[in-house]
Amino acid sequence: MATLNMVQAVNLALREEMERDDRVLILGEDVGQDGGVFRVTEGLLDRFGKGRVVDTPLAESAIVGTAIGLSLYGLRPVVEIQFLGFIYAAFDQIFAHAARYRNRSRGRYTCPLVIRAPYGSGIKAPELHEESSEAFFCHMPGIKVVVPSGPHAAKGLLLSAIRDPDPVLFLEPTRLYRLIREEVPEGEYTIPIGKARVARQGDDVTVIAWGSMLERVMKALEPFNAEIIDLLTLSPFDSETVLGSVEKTGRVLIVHEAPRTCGFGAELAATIAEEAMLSLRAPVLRVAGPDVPVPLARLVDYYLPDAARITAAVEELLRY
Amino acid sequence: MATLNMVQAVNLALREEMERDDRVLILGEDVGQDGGVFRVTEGLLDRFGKGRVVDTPLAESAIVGTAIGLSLYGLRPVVEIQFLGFIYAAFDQIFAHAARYRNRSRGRYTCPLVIRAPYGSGIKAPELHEESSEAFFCHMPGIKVVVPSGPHAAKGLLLSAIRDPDPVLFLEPTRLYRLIREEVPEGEYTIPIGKARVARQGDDVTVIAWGSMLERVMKALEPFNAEIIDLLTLSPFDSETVLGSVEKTGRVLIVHEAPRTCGFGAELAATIAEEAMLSLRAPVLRVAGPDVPVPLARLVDYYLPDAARITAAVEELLRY
Amino acid sequence: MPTTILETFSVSRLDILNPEGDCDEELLPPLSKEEIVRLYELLVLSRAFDERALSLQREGRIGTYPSIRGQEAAQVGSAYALQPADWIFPSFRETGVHLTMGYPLASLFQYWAGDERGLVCPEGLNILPVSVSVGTHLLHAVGAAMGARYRNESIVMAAYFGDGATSKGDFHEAFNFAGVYRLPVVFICQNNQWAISVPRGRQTAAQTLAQKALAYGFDGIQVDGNDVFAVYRATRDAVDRARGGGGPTFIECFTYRMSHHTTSDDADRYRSREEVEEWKSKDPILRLERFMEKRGLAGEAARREIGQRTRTAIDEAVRAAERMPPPERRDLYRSVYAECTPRLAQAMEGGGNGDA
Amino acid sequence: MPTTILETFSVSRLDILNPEGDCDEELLPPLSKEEIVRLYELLVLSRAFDERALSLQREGRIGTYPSIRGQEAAQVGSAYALQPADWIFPSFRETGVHLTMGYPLASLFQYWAGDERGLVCPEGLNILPVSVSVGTHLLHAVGAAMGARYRNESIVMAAYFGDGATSKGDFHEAFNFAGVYRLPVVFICQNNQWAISVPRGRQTAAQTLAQKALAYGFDGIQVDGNDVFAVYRATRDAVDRARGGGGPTFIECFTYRMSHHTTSDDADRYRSREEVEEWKSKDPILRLERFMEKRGLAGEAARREIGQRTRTAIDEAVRAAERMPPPERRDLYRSVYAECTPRLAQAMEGGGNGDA
Ligand SMILES: Cc1ncc(C[n+]2csc(CCOP(=O)(O)OP(=O)(O)O)c2C)c(N)n1
Ligand SMILES: Cc1ncc(C[n+]2csc(CCOP(=O)(O)OP(=O)(O)O)c2C)c(N)n1
Ligand SMILES: [Mg+2]
Ligand SMILES: [Mg+2]
Repeated sequence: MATLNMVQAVNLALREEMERDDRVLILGEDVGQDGGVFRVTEGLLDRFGKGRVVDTPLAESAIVGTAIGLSLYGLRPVVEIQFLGFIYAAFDQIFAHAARYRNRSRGRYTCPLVIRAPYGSGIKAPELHEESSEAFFCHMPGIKVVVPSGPHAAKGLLLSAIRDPDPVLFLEPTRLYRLIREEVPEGEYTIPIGKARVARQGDDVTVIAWGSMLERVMKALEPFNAEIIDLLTLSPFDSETVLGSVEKTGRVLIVHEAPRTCGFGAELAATIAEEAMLSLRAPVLRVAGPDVPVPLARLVDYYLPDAARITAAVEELLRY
Repeated sequence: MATLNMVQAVNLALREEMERDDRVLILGEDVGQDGGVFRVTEGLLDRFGKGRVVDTPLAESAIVGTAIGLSLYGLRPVVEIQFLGFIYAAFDQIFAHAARYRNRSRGRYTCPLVIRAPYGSGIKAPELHEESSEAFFCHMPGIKVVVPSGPHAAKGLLLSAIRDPDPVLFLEPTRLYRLIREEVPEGEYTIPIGKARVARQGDDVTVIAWGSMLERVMKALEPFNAEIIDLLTLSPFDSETVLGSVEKTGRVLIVHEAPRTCGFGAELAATIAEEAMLSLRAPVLRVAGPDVPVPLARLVDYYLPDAARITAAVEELLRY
Repeated sequence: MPTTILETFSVSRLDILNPEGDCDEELLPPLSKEEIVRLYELLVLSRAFDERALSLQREGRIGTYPSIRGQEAAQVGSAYALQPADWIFPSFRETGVHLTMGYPLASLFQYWAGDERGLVCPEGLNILPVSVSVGTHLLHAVGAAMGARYRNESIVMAAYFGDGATSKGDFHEAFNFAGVYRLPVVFICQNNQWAISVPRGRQTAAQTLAQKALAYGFDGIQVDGNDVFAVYRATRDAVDRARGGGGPTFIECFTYRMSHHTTSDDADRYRSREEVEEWKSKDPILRLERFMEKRGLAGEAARREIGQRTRTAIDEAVRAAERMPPPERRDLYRSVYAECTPRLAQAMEGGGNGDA
Repeated sequence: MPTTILETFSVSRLDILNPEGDCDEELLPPLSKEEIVRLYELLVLSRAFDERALSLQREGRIGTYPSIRGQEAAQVGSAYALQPADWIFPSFRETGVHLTMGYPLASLFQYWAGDERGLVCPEGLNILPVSVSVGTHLLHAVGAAMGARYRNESIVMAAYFGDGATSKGDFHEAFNFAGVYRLPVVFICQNNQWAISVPRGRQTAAQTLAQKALAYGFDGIQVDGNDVFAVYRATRDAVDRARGGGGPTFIECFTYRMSHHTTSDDADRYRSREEVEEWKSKDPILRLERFMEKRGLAGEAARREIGQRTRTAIDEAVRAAERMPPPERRDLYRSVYAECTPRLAQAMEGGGNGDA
């Protein structure tokens, strides 16, 4: 079995799925000849040709809107938004259309499409290249949101996303792209959308994270007896796994890099406060990015949740 | 003192502020000759002329983007997005630009602009005319979000919004436009952004609402000893008032018409679970729209939170 | 400044049938008598449907409704040039297109009464749900066209929109993509001179809308949108070109919105009655009637019969629509995803802490 | 199809100084010798800055950097036609514009090293922060132009962008608004033939970018973007027109991105070396040098002195930038709003349950 990083794992998933299903097409800026700015689509143009790996003009709304049309027509487009920070121009297409065609037509027309986007901070890139705005898309009925935390999850989840009958936003944490290598099987395996993974079992505190924060949390909390949940799907999220763990530990920390206010941590905390209140022995804490735009390189270390903040929060929880 | 409905109150605020400050301009679709589709800008074109009340082409991104340029130049544009459901095309301009110019330029350039948008359900209008997507904008550092619940608040808050040095989204609940009349003083009064209003004092339970839900909550809960908080500003919200009340009552219900998942209620619940956990005697409940696109007229009564659901939730809380 | 001229362009206009019912024989498309009478019947049906919808709205039996009065030829003429297998991406003011393609009348009434089920397009037709968000659906036509091309299916996409839509960014992006990939799309703009209260001249400083195609490397043409022959001919040519691999075309149908924007609007606030009067004389149905009279097609008796048939169909459709059982509470949740999320399933069962 | 021609249009191109350094005397704009030498110095400074930035990036002293090599004339020539009071809305590849307007060199290095404070434009100039999001800032120029018009201030807005930006919806909406309101904006596109790996021919099917202005009812012109005189002249004319109330102009500077897209890119993956070689012979600086030689302007000694001055200025700027104290943690919070929200204030003080 090959040891791959996340770029390679996503590339493998795309290649295999395109071989298996000729309805799968790729569209995006620089995804063809260039193989994508992170090289995620490298080699696919050569293998599948221009009809299936389509370099587009520079227009995010059009990339998503065209994918909607392709999917209405019965194809399964996988589009790349070069960085999540450029998806906002496609917000209308995603929310007013991709999310609603099924409902609007009572199932007659559907949008089985995937939007892949590199996201997250910590790569010292220019403005808008390090956004973590996943929460917006979790407030969109009709859309699913998936965030792998490593190469193995990336491949299995991407296959599920492409096969999903509904639109899926698939967020790839850029900081992890080449940071982690894992064994990634060739061929068929899927990881179901909507299921979280208990990344480490533990008893004293439940820590919930996703994407690049998972790696931070795992490292930072080695000395603790913490149950660490890798959420994997944010929408619809796996409340069963979350609530089960909270009932066991009675203490919860949520870690995300997006700004705190109205980040996805808010929904997790609210769900816990609504459905597991009686199990709680301590406040539900969030370690999150502050309510500021992601800063440029020289301030970014103050922005991203780090081991010190994560440990401090867990220690605080354990004092209850 | 005149008794006005919300349309008239907003109109009065605009007129007075345009008289007071010649930096204030209005832009939007049909805001001029037609006076706006809800007549909120009626009479302003005649009074202030085409240079200050500008009918625009049909392009929401341009309306907001142009307002950004006007505000960078030192003016104080107040733009109307005809319905909140059409703001998504301007999402990029709002989030990538209006919200960030101050931060990006370390204060050298700023965007003191107001985006007014009719919003909310219950007017039997076509698709996308009844959205309640306020939560998106509360996850945008750099933006403020204000929601009046009646004519008096509308005028006072709009004056504050126009004078605010930062971009403000000002959401006008369409269901209330002509439903409620209140005494609205002519001339100068402002209601500060960032402060909630205790709409009714009470002891047993804290109920938080805003916009058109406030009216529903007030009516539904007459028989209860509930403290009802009219949030007024969602971002930055008045956590002091909220937490103070929760400490007193120990029970919280949040009511909003937006879909439950990642609605603004999530942030309120999360904040309470984080900062007032020890005062809580019951789970933090949300009565919200379900996770579906706002339906058309024939299903809408099933969508919007109503008196039955609000009362049932309060009764549930009181059982703890 | 003396400089090199790199390119020259022109934009033209097609007129065939004038308001008096006279036509340019050379330009007249090859339509049989039956087809011409059929076109007439579709125009009449469109107008009658519209009138009924307006009166149902006044009676509170349907919701807000956008009249198509004056635009019947633009809609019928263009849709008539399409094949049943072609896909249509309408905005919200294309009732005449629906009717021409054979969309069930009852479904249309049902939809305007606020019931999503009216948008379920019958099998065998592909008319996408109306796009309320102006201009945003053009991209879907482009994507579907890319799909047809990829699958080697000779299906053409027709995207309908108004003059106001030409200002939207998505209009631009859709035209640009269609040009770059030379896709089989026909962009059909009903320039009815108004976008609610904003007149065409303040929507863009371009002399015509048709010339906007020049920015994307394909052809645009203006046609008399009240002339069903001109609209039909221009569309048929564009459809043929698209089907033959010749890429997209932009057709500006120069027409007029005779009524208010919708039943919620009051057009007297912003436009003159004289302007409306002037356009009355250009009525698309009247001129076809005159043409038929001159040619001895569909005399009074035939026309009466058409009127009768139309009314019967509409009456039946209204009855059918109003007989349909209302949607159920569970319909609120059912179609958001292929399978309900746990939270939706819980809400559907009435659970979820006060969820509906 | 025989139809009426409604309008004809053309799009032209301006060339003044050719690669050999010969120029069309009639078209040569009225520039003094000093001004010509100044233009030359600005070109040299731009290139030298660029080279230094590239080497600083290689040494890890600044972050990702987009080279302007090859585009110096398009930037210097256009900016030179502006007044200091005019406002500039740059994209991220306009270093030559900044330098021409007198933006502090040290600030530029500071910005590219990842410090927002480098974007604080000094008083007396109005160069807006670079827009990383392609094409979205054109609307801000339009809005500011509306502001200038409203205030009766004769200030012109210059908006800079690339060929890729012409595909964005905001490009369209900005051009349309500028046309409708006839605003004092000059839209300056550096068509450097590439948007990362996408060549101009696949960005749009239009023969030229300049012709896109036709869709909005104003003029577009293509100029040789490697010809500082042509760029200057076209911009000056456009600026004069804008200032005189004549509305917007679109200038397509036909140039070439000689380097990779940015320091993170590898252009060899997608374009041929021959293409790059071919453009080398069209170098904008070389041809001005040849021109000056022929005219006896700025001989070798003068040029050496210019080189020297330039290097000194750059050295000093790098030193100054690197001497600046790093931003503080509190800078993260300070500028989000005029006044910190309670939550931001708490975070700034290190509170807030584990906030930074
Ligand atoms: C994106 C968007 N913005 C605003 C509206 C509100 N609105 C509905 S129709 C309309 C005018 C449309 O004009 P046009 O495109 O000419 O079509 P017409 O109504 O004339 O058929 C407006 C502004 C909308 N539906 N969508
Ligand atoms: C909206 C947006 N999408 C994608 C990107 C990523 N990106 C940065 S530059 C670029 C190409 C820009 O091409 P062009 O407009 O020709 O400018 P150039 O880089 O050639 O100066 C892309 C795709 C971006 N910055 N903004
Ligand atoms: Mg119109
Ligand atoms: Mg370029």
